[in-house]
Amino acid sequence: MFKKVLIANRGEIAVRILRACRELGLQTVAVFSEADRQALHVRYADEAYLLGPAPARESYLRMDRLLDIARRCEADAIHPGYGFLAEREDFALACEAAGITFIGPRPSAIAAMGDKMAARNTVSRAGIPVVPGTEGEGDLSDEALIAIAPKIGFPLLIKATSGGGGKGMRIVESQEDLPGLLHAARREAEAAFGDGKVYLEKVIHAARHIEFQILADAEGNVIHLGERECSLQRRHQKLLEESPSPFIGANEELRQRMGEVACRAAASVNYLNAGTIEFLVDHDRNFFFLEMNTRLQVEHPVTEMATGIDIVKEQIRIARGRRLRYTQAEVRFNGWAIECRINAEDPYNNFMPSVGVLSNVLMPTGPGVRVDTCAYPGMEVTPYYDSLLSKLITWGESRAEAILRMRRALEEYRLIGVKNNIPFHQALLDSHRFMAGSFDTRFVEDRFSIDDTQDGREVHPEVAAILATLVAHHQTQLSAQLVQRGQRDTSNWKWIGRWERMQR
Amino acid sequence: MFKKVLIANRGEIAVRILRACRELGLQTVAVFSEADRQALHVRYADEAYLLGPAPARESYLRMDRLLDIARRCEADAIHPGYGFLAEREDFALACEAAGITFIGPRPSAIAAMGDKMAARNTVSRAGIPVVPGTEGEGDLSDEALIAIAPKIGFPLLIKATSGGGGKGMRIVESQEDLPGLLHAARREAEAAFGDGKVYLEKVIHAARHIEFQILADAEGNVIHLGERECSLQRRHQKLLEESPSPFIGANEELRQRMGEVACRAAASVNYLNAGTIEFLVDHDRNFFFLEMNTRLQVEHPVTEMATGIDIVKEQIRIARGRRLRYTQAEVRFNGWAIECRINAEDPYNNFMPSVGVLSNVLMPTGPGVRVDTCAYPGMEVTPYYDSLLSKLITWGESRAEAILRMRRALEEYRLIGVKNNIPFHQALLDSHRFMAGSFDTRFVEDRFSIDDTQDGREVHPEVAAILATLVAHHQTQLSAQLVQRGQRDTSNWKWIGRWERMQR
Amino acid sequence: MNYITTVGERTYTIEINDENHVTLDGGVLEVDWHPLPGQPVYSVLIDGQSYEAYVLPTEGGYQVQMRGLLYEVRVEDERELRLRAAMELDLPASSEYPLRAPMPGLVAAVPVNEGQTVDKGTVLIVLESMKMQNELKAPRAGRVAHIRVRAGQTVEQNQTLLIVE
Amino acid sequence: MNYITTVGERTYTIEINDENHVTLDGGVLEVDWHPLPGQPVYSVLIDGQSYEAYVLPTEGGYQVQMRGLLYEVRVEDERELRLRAAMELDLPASSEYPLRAPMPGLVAAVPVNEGQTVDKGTVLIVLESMKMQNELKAPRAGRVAHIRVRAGQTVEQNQTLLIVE
Repeated sequence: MFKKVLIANRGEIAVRILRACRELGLQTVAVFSEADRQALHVRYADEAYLLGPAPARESYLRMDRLLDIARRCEADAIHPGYGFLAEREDFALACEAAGITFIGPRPSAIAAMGDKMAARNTVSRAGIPVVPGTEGEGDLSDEALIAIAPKIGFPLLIKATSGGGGKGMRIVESQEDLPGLLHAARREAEAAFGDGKVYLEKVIHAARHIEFQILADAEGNVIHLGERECSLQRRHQKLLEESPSPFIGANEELRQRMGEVACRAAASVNYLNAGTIEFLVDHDRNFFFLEMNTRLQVEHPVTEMATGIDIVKEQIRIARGRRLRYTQAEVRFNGWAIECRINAEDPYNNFMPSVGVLSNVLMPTGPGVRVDTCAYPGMEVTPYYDSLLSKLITWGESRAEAILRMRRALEEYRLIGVKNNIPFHQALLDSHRFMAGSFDTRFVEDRFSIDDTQDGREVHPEVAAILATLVAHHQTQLSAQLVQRGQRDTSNWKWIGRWERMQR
Repeated sequence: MFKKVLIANRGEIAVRILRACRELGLQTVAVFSEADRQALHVRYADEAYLLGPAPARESYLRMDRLLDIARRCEADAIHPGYGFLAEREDFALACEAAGITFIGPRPSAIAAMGDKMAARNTVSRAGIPVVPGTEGEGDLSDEALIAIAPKIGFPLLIKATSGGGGKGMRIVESQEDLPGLLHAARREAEAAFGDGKVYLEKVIHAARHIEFQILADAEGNVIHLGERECSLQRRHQKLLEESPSPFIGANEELRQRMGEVACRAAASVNYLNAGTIEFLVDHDRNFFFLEMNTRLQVEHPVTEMATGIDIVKEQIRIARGRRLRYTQAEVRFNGWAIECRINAEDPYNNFMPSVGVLSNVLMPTGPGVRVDTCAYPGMEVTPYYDSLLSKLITWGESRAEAILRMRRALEEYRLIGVKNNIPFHQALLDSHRFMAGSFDTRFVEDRFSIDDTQDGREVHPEVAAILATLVAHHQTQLSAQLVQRGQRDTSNWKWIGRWERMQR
Repeated sequence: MNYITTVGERTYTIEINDENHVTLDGGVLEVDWHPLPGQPVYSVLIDGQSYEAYVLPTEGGYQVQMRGLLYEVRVEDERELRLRAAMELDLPASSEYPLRAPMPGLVAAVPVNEGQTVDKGTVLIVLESMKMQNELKAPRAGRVAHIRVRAGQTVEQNQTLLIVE
Repeated sequence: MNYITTVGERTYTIEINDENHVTLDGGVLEVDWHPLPGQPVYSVLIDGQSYEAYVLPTEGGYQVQMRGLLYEVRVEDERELRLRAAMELDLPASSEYPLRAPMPGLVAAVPVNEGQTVDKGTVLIVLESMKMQNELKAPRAGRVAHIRVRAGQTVEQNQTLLIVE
């Protein structure tokens, strides 16, 4: 059984995994790029080694260096986190070859689910419904895709075969737009995955994105930990997730049926460890297999809060060859959990990423609040990696309590120095459709605007006016003092300026 | 039903209560002394009003000003928190007279339980065992107490009749020490409560301090939320609490019996709202009523984590006249919770209080971790109030998991600028007796030393040596540079010095 | 001195009387105003109401972010107001607008050509940063004058990418 | 230059070779040392092992607090070491010790008198602060020289309360 785990990742998820290892008494090894020397995952780990320069392909994607570090420091297991090398069959194989436990599924399952077309074929054969599209048709040319498109019907979706996270994905409304969007999608997929292969898929109207967390052990036991509602997305990036889903709600029969299908889909590729089955659910509660994520999910905490099960610790236990600690009947759902992804993005400026130094951080705390974050005062947010600063999770006995907790937690959260999307979440939580739980995957992009929601809310323009005026007045006075002081002793000018700036 | 709540308190508990109010959609009013203008409770509230100068008797103990503010801002309820006016019958009566809901018990119950001697008499009559002592004997003179003492037997305890929190409390080992210690106890009680009355109580050997949280509604329903283990104390100040108690553990029969007695004790004074029954439990599992705290308890979060019930919200619901939302059978205990009280005290220097500015705060987060705190970067810790900075609470499926989580959370916690007792908790959690759950109320003072525990732990003196040497070397170099710079332009000396200091 | 402060379409006349009082449109308010140390965050009590807000200077004034809402505020004293009124008469309706990189990144595409006329909202540059392709759009209609970068080029924060006339 | 660094009863000879290397008792170690901004906290990687510690200057050296343990460290270069050795020969065994208030508070009691001889651990002053009565004890045996405060008096942090000879 392994004793020392190398975490081949960065950011909040590296910290999350370190915590689980530490709580299980395992030694931890962090790796870092030149941009991350002061990151929390480096400071919290028992050991830490430099991988290379900031760009991911020179650091966090360098399999050779990761395995070399693991060998040198005698790490006998690797946790890949999400993103980077988490869903790379070749990396899992290389770990196996080096005698290092890969904390995740078998390479064959990664491969089977990694090619979206092959995955759809596999689960189809197991009798699981999939969304109509060009699955299983192989690597079709633009011409072939353009010919098939009308049979699927518009609107349809172009998706990257090696895709994930919305990269290389495009919605096509009509036949005329198809050639241009195919080109754009292939270009983006090529840049993101080194693979420009794409396929087409029917768009399900008013679709919900609902996924099931599953756990599978080496003896072939597979259980699910309930669903996560992930329909609130922008550009195919999830923004807010909850468990359970308000769409499934008290419909235990539907939950059980979807959960069984999810377990069957995982079993169809002889799955091991934690994974997620994503479904599209239409208005009439028909559900279709979308894809399987063969890794830990960003939004796993909502399931942890709703079940009390620590998924990362279960991953490690499974990788150590242990039997699942729960049967399906022993998994108990309790209350409601919501996660808001706090990104370094400006919600008032088209969600433009923001970089800079986080000069101050004040985290919300108290009952029912969890924060998974890599942010600390003094942290520099760089343009090299994704913009996720923090995951704010609240739990309540009911959905209403979880929402009210999230509102007060968002109000308390201060992340100074970098623009972030907290105001977006505040507006979203105040919207009637969110409160009613009636939204689909198009809601955020098509029918929600942060500006619209200002109408219904309590506004205080006069307070804003007073505050800005006080700040302006104060700064005018400060400048006047500076000029006077400078006149007395001009040789000190430079130092005064510096000093005054630091006082602000 | 009330809509606006004035919180007649400060510090972490004011923030805790504000959060509950906000999550219930109630308007909140903070009050503050001149020392607390920038405190979180002021910043988080909807409204905030100045009470007076920093000393509590000129601010947080000023009933007249509190009621005046409540009237002026039309607050229709007051939550007293703990300490200050929380257990003052006259304050509860004054609220009632002003038509303001006091979120707490009826004045009569405060009075009945507030006088420790009367309380012991009341519960005795209800058939509840109490610790032998001079309860119910009235206000005895030193001479009378000295005469009775040998009949109770040594060691015995001097306790203040109006007491709480260990003030005016002394352990007496022998008859000779009694006169001097009576004098000291009366002096301290007089200073703390304006009342020098004391009584004697037998010391129970190897005693555990175990308390039960109860909730009671206006219809007379009384339930308990299980026990809290509070034996880890220093100078009668609790330091670490857990729920459940490892001493009761899986002994459901004992838990049920104690819980029933606790509910009976509350019912004997027609109790309303949240309260706590404290028991002393001896080695043979005999338990004795110690006292009832007629208020929210500092350590209430461990019960919240183990039951999922938000006690402060329940307090507010009960005060609004609602029926209890749970029957005793519906209260479900799940997992284990531990709380460490993080105080501004130097564990390496006899727990001397520490004051100053918290220049930086890094809170532990992640699964199973909760922090209830008033600390923020830039906060000034003043000598006017108690030294509680933060309550760190962890939850685990088992006691072992809760302990391991607490260890990693303590390791992560950074409170820079003020000395604090985190190292004490780290040592305590590493001690074998704590891990085994075998400790009593004398353990911390008699058989635990932060220095002893260094023996069994991994030490790194060479790392400490290297770090200190690097810091010393760096400072020597910095001074040398400063002198050189100063020589170039001595007129800038003052500014350089200031600027350099800020760079450090 | 009076300040004329504009929030959206509303204009307020504000006078700072002393440390604890301001006059807002003729009514005196008690104001207890505290900058929090080292942060552009301010705690203010106005007649007992507690507010906390970010106040960030922008080119034309301040952004005030408070209770989940953003307010764009312009603060001018009477002299500045007269000055601006005079200047606006002299200035042409539009002038050059330099499109700057909002963050460091890689230019993924330049979908416009020099001399091309563009509408408000036309994508001028696609900039890749934080694993996302970010579209930088024209803030108003105009003509693309100088394009200073090409696809594949790495750019610094605030670097001018192109000019819209 | 060599430093002679003492931790408890152990003494190390340490040389700072360059930014990334130190020699500890003859063995070279790779050291990646980072002060965290604005804090007396240091992150250090020593041959890959990650440590984070508070390093606080004290009168005689440094307190290093790391992984829940406190280390008292004295750092001297060779010149200082010789100097101290010479000084210790000259100095009398004891000198005056001023008892200072560790925090602001109220003097609750002064249980000793001027001229009284005290043992190590004798309570000299009872200081009330943060609602607690705190006993300030003699750090070593000696004689109470000057008592500068009386019961009931308010004192500032670091104010000298009395002198032990």
